Amino acid sequence: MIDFEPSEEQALIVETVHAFAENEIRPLCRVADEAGAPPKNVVEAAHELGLVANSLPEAHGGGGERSAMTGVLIAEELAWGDLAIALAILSPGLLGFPVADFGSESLQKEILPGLVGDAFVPGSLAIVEPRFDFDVFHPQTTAKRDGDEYLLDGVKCQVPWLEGGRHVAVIAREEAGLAAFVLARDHAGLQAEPELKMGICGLPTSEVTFSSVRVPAEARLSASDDEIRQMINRGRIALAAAGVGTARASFEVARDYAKERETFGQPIATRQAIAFKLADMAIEIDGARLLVWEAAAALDRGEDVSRLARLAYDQTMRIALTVTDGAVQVYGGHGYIREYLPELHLRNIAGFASFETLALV
Amino acid sequence: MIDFEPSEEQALIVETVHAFAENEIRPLCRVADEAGAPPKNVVEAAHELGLVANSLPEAHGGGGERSAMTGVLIAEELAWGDLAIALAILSPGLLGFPVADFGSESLQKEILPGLVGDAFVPGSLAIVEPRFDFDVFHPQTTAKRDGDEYLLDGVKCQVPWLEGGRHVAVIAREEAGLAAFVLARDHAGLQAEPELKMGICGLPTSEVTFSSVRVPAEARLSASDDEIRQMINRGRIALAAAGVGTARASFEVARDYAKERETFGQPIATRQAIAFKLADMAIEIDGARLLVWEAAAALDRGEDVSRLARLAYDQTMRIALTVTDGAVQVYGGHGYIREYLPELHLRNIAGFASFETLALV
Amino acid sequence: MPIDFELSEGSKLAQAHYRQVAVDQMRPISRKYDLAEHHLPTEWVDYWWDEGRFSFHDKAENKTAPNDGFVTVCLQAEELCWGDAGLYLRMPTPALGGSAVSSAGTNEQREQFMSAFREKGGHPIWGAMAITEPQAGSDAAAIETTADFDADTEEWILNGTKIFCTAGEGASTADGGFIVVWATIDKSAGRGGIKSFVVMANTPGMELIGCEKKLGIRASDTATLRFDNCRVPKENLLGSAEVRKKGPTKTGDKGFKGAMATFDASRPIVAAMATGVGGAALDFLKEELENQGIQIRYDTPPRELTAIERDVIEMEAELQAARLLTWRAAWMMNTGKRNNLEASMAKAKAGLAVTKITQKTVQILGPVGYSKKLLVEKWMRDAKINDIYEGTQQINQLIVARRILDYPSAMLR
Amino acid sequence: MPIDFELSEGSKLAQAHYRQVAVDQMRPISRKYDLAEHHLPTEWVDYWWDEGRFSFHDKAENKTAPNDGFVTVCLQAEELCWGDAGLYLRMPTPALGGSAVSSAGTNEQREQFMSAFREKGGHPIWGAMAITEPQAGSDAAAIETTADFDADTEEWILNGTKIFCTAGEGASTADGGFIVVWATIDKSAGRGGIKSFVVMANTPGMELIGCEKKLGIRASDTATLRFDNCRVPKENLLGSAEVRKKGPTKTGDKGFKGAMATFDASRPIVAAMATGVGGAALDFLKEELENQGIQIRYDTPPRELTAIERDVIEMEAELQAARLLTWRAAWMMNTGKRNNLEASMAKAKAGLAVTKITQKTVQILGPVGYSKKLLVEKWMRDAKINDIYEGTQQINQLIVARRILDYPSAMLR
Repeated sequence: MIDFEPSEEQALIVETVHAFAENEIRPLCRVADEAGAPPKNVVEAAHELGLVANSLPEAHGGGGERSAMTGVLIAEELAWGDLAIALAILSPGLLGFPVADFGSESLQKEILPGLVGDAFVPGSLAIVEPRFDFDVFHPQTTAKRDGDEYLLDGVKCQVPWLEGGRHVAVIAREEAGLAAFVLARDHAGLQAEPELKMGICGLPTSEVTFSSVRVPAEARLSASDDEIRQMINRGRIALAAAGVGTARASFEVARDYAKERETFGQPIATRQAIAFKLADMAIEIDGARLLVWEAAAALDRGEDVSRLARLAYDQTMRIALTVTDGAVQVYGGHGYIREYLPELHLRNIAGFASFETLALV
Repeated sequence: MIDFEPSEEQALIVETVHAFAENEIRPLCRVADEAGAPPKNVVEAAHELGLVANSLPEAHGGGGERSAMTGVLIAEELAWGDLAIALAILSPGLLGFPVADFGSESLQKEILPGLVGDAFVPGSLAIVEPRFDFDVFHPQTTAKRDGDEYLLDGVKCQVPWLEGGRHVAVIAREEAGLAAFVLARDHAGLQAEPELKMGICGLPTSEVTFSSVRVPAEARLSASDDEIRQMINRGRIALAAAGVGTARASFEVARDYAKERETFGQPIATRQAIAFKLADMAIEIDGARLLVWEAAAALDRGEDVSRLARLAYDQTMRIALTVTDGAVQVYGGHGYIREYLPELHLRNIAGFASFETLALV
Repeated sequence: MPIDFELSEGSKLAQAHYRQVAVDQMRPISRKYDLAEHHLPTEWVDYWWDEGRFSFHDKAENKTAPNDGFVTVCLQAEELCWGDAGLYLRMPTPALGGSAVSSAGTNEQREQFMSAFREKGGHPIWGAMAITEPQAGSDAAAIETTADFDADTEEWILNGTKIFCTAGEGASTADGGFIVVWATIDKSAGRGGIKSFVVMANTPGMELIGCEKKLGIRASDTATLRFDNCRVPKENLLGSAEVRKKGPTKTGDKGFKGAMATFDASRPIVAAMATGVGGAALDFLKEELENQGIQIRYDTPPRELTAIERDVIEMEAELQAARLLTWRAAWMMNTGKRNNLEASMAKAKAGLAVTKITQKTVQILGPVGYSKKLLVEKWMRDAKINDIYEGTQQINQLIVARRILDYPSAMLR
Repeated sequence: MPIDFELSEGSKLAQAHYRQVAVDQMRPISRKYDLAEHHLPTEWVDYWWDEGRFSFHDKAENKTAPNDGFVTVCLQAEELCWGDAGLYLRMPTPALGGSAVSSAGTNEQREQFMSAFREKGGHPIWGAMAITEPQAGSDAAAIETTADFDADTEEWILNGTKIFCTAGEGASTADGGFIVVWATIDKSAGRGGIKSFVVMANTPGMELIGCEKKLGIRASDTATLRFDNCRVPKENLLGSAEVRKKGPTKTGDKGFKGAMATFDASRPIVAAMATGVGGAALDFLKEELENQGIQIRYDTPPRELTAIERDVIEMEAELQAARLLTWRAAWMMNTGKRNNLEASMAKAKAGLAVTKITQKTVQILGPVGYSKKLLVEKWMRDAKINDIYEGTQQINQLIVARRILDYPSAMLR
């Protein structure tokens, strides 16, 4: 039956994460952006909340409570604080979820306990490739079976590459379709070059080159082509939620600024051009959130969510660009200055056309 | 050298046509829309102005002053009065220009004097076909050579079909590419069914079926594939100008209404939401007009205008829809009523996605 | 209850039922009554009066009743407007007049005015609401129609003109129906003086001037009514006759606000009507594309798609966003939450989204989209009303803006 | 002259010349000074001072001089911003300060302040204009910086703070340059009291507080300046010291309007700068697509195109519409027509168009569009300034709206 109210447990989680985002993340988002890395203590403090660990299997020390709906609620709140730091905080899931879902017992034992341990251990997932016509379902990175091993070749970019990470998951094209592998970041033949991007600078990423990288057969996850597609849909939904959170943050600062800033003796929020723009932002953000929620609910019911994930992701990308660009306009000259949040939000959102799977639920 | 000022002669023509549009056309646009035909006396009075005849060859009684730039200036002003009536007035050009440019001497003698005579004789050009994926450059109407004759087969729609018309030009696919033919409206095998459309109701059109229609070889115009393409570009530019005129009319009535209509004791034009919408309309109309002019200037220089015609046409289609829809909004409830112009403008503009060559310059 | 997007069994049944009604009863006569403007769509009116209004309950009688009532009302509106929005508005129902009586009337008034709509038999009757005046537009507080109390006869005497009264022809002329008329009993009190009165069909002094010729929803009778010393009994006033003068507190225009609250209930329905029309166009377009062998590739990146594919995906997202906002506003009604903000959000979004969706559908379908051979051009004309009535796009933006900014109306208008 | 869209020979030469400067001098260091924010782009500044500012005249000396001067100024701005908008704004020129001196100054003042910019040799200097204040934003009439006349020394004493002063670092610190500062000499007179003053670089009492860290155009120095009893000679006032009080006529703020008229000249240039950045992105995108074998089919109906093709065609139309509106406003300057409306139209359209074009280019190019390996992401950041400075999008809409409605500013703000 139609219901738009999070469960009591979810409401509590949202409250906790929001407080964390407000008190710990938001104050440092500018610092992270300029430094090109998330503040270590914030990421560690977030890790203590167990946001990812709660969703990893109990057998390996996690909470065993995987829910895409809860995941999108968390992602929105974290990203409301800051998108880059949110993605850093959620990065263990990039490795943990694929391994939990499709890794061999030994791979799970090797990797999962680290992700749920006391120390924060980031994860990496390499999907995007540095081509303008990159299609996530048709990577040019190849995996070839060679006896007991696989040979990986190709170049990935926008791979989260935080300090302290040990493993990276990678999606490649095998003859039969998509295949996923997990290997150590210092594996022979793998080379990572730090990247500079327009936005989400607080999330360090690398261009990762695989030159005839040999991995053992057990490095290959059991995920089928369809399962990898669903994993990518999970990424789209997670990212869309983060986009909604960013747009909401942008809307809120614009709204508050518009009520404070005066011209001709009146707050600019009293002018229809500003007020209506803010109203449209609020409407579109709520609409996009509901699309995200609908997709998450379908995920939790185990359905193929290709269509719903696409609708939610594209809509979020569109409206978040309009919202963040609009917030810059509301701020006027100050919107262009790196002392205020709108330009940061705009830069972060501008990358959504290629943020495939920078987070998972 | 860059110049945006019409010549003195053009300025005089614009002034004359505008006065005609204001005094003769505009007052009857609603009548024409509801009646499904243009007012006879208006079309005849317009014919006396020689707007089309002036551009037809002197050898056959015309003025011999063909200029795409003058043509778009005229089309904008006429359409400012009413799009449907404007298209009716310009309809002799649909037949006259192709015949003048590509007809045999005997065909020219047969047709052109009628078009420039004392009485108004409308023309017809059959291009569009009733399929959602219709592509003007790939018609499914075919022309097959059969000895001294051609065999025409296919269905056309949105063919202007005014009372008193005698001939119709038709574009078909020959083996080598596009080919154009001219035949009598009562030719054997040709069947015309009046159509109902959402808008431009004041321009009667027909769905015209060609069932094994046999025409003599001299019915085929000499136009090459490229020349027919350029003819279609001429149509796009003419139509775009008419679209600009319609949008301008819509903007003006909305502006005037906004200054008159009061809510909360103030004209609604004093509210930013309305005022900014009107400002955007004005800007976009001027921008589109300049694209049309640029394309017309290129036509007059004899260049291939495929690109410029496309830019001008698409931009006009986009902005005219925004403008006319916006005018309905400015009018509020009255915008939905068939007593006021905005809904008529909106219906007329909504067809631009398929108005291929309902006018020529 | 956790977040859930699955309709209840009852809602699903209703959805399927009304879709079938739309297909069987509405679509076949959709064009007919678009062309025959101002003609009563007899087949449809009679069907609804005799069978339609009971058919779902009859059909569902052995099934679980839907326990998310207001969502189901929205589903009914969506499905029937998927059939034909003009015919939907011509249904013999209490409509907005009924909402006003339900929310502001006493039990006795509800019984008196509404019972005829529940009883089987009789002839079709309509309810309607008359607010707008020639000079007032969306500025409801500027109402000039007056209601004066005649203490001798204990009657209210109405004088004024109302326009844009949906279903006003039926409601003013078919015995047993009624119109709720907004009028002021004290002009000096501004909004505080505005009250609503039930005027029964054919009450002397109420004159049907005529119906508007419209862009779309031509099957719907949008009436102009004149009230010339039209007398109604004292008991036909909805709510209290007390006039609260505008004071320093916000409560000065409580009565007016109460009347405006009707819109909190009606706007989600209007939004649902909009998604119905938008859905009609989008469903048709997708079917047409499928017939042409065009598959929408949801798993392909936007920059690899064809222009049509991207259009369709965007239209789907826009429509679904509007639909979910509508369901949220409806769900809040069910759960007793105040939904003023959310109702206006849904209305604003749905009106705009379906205006664009239907316009785009016409464009994509080219000459066939523009022709009256199909219904696509009609859906575009019908859809546009959703951007206009029950508060234009701009009015709903204004309401949303005031709420998110926490501004009183004096600060933002 | 009839309507004509062909550039004069002189304009074409200028266009080609500045494109070459952009390619040779600007693009190679474009990323360097985006990363090295607040570092003086020495190569470029020295090139421009020593050669650049003379190069076109040297080159064109045997050719017909361009007789459509202001269009050529716009072409220069477009081509150099196609090269790099930040570097363009860092050119050692009189810039907006020069426009103010030219339009409001006497011949003596023009000679005194501008001659150093025309002479060969010396070191690079800058002109600038300081209007905005921390609390004033686009509300130029709310200026709080004061200028008091000291009758004893015949000097004006400036006090206040200015922000967002483009080229303010160079203009305030390189001897020989100057800043035109807007200040009020009579607060009670409102706009009528606002005057502009030339403050030479390194005048005591003028302090460079710092430069803004910005989204884009990072090579441009956007300064905050403090004036603390900064004294300038009487002769440095531009225009008359007479204060016209606001009266019932429109002429009350003539001095202020005169100052605002500077924008009628500068807005087409800013619009041209915008189309330069937008053109950079669009040219790159088209080239990239061509490299991938993707041809834009201009003769195919929109509904048959790929999404990218339709995007590109729309971007081209938007850019060209903005460019033609810009040329029109510039042509009006040439011919002495009042272009206040048309200048704001060009600015509003160009700012918005290139914001969208560059954002779309980033999106279409996906991961490579977002990466700093290419300049595309930089163009998006640079482009956005055009929606903001020299009057935001909203300010220009306001100006256009007032003109088309024939409303004074009091009726629409």
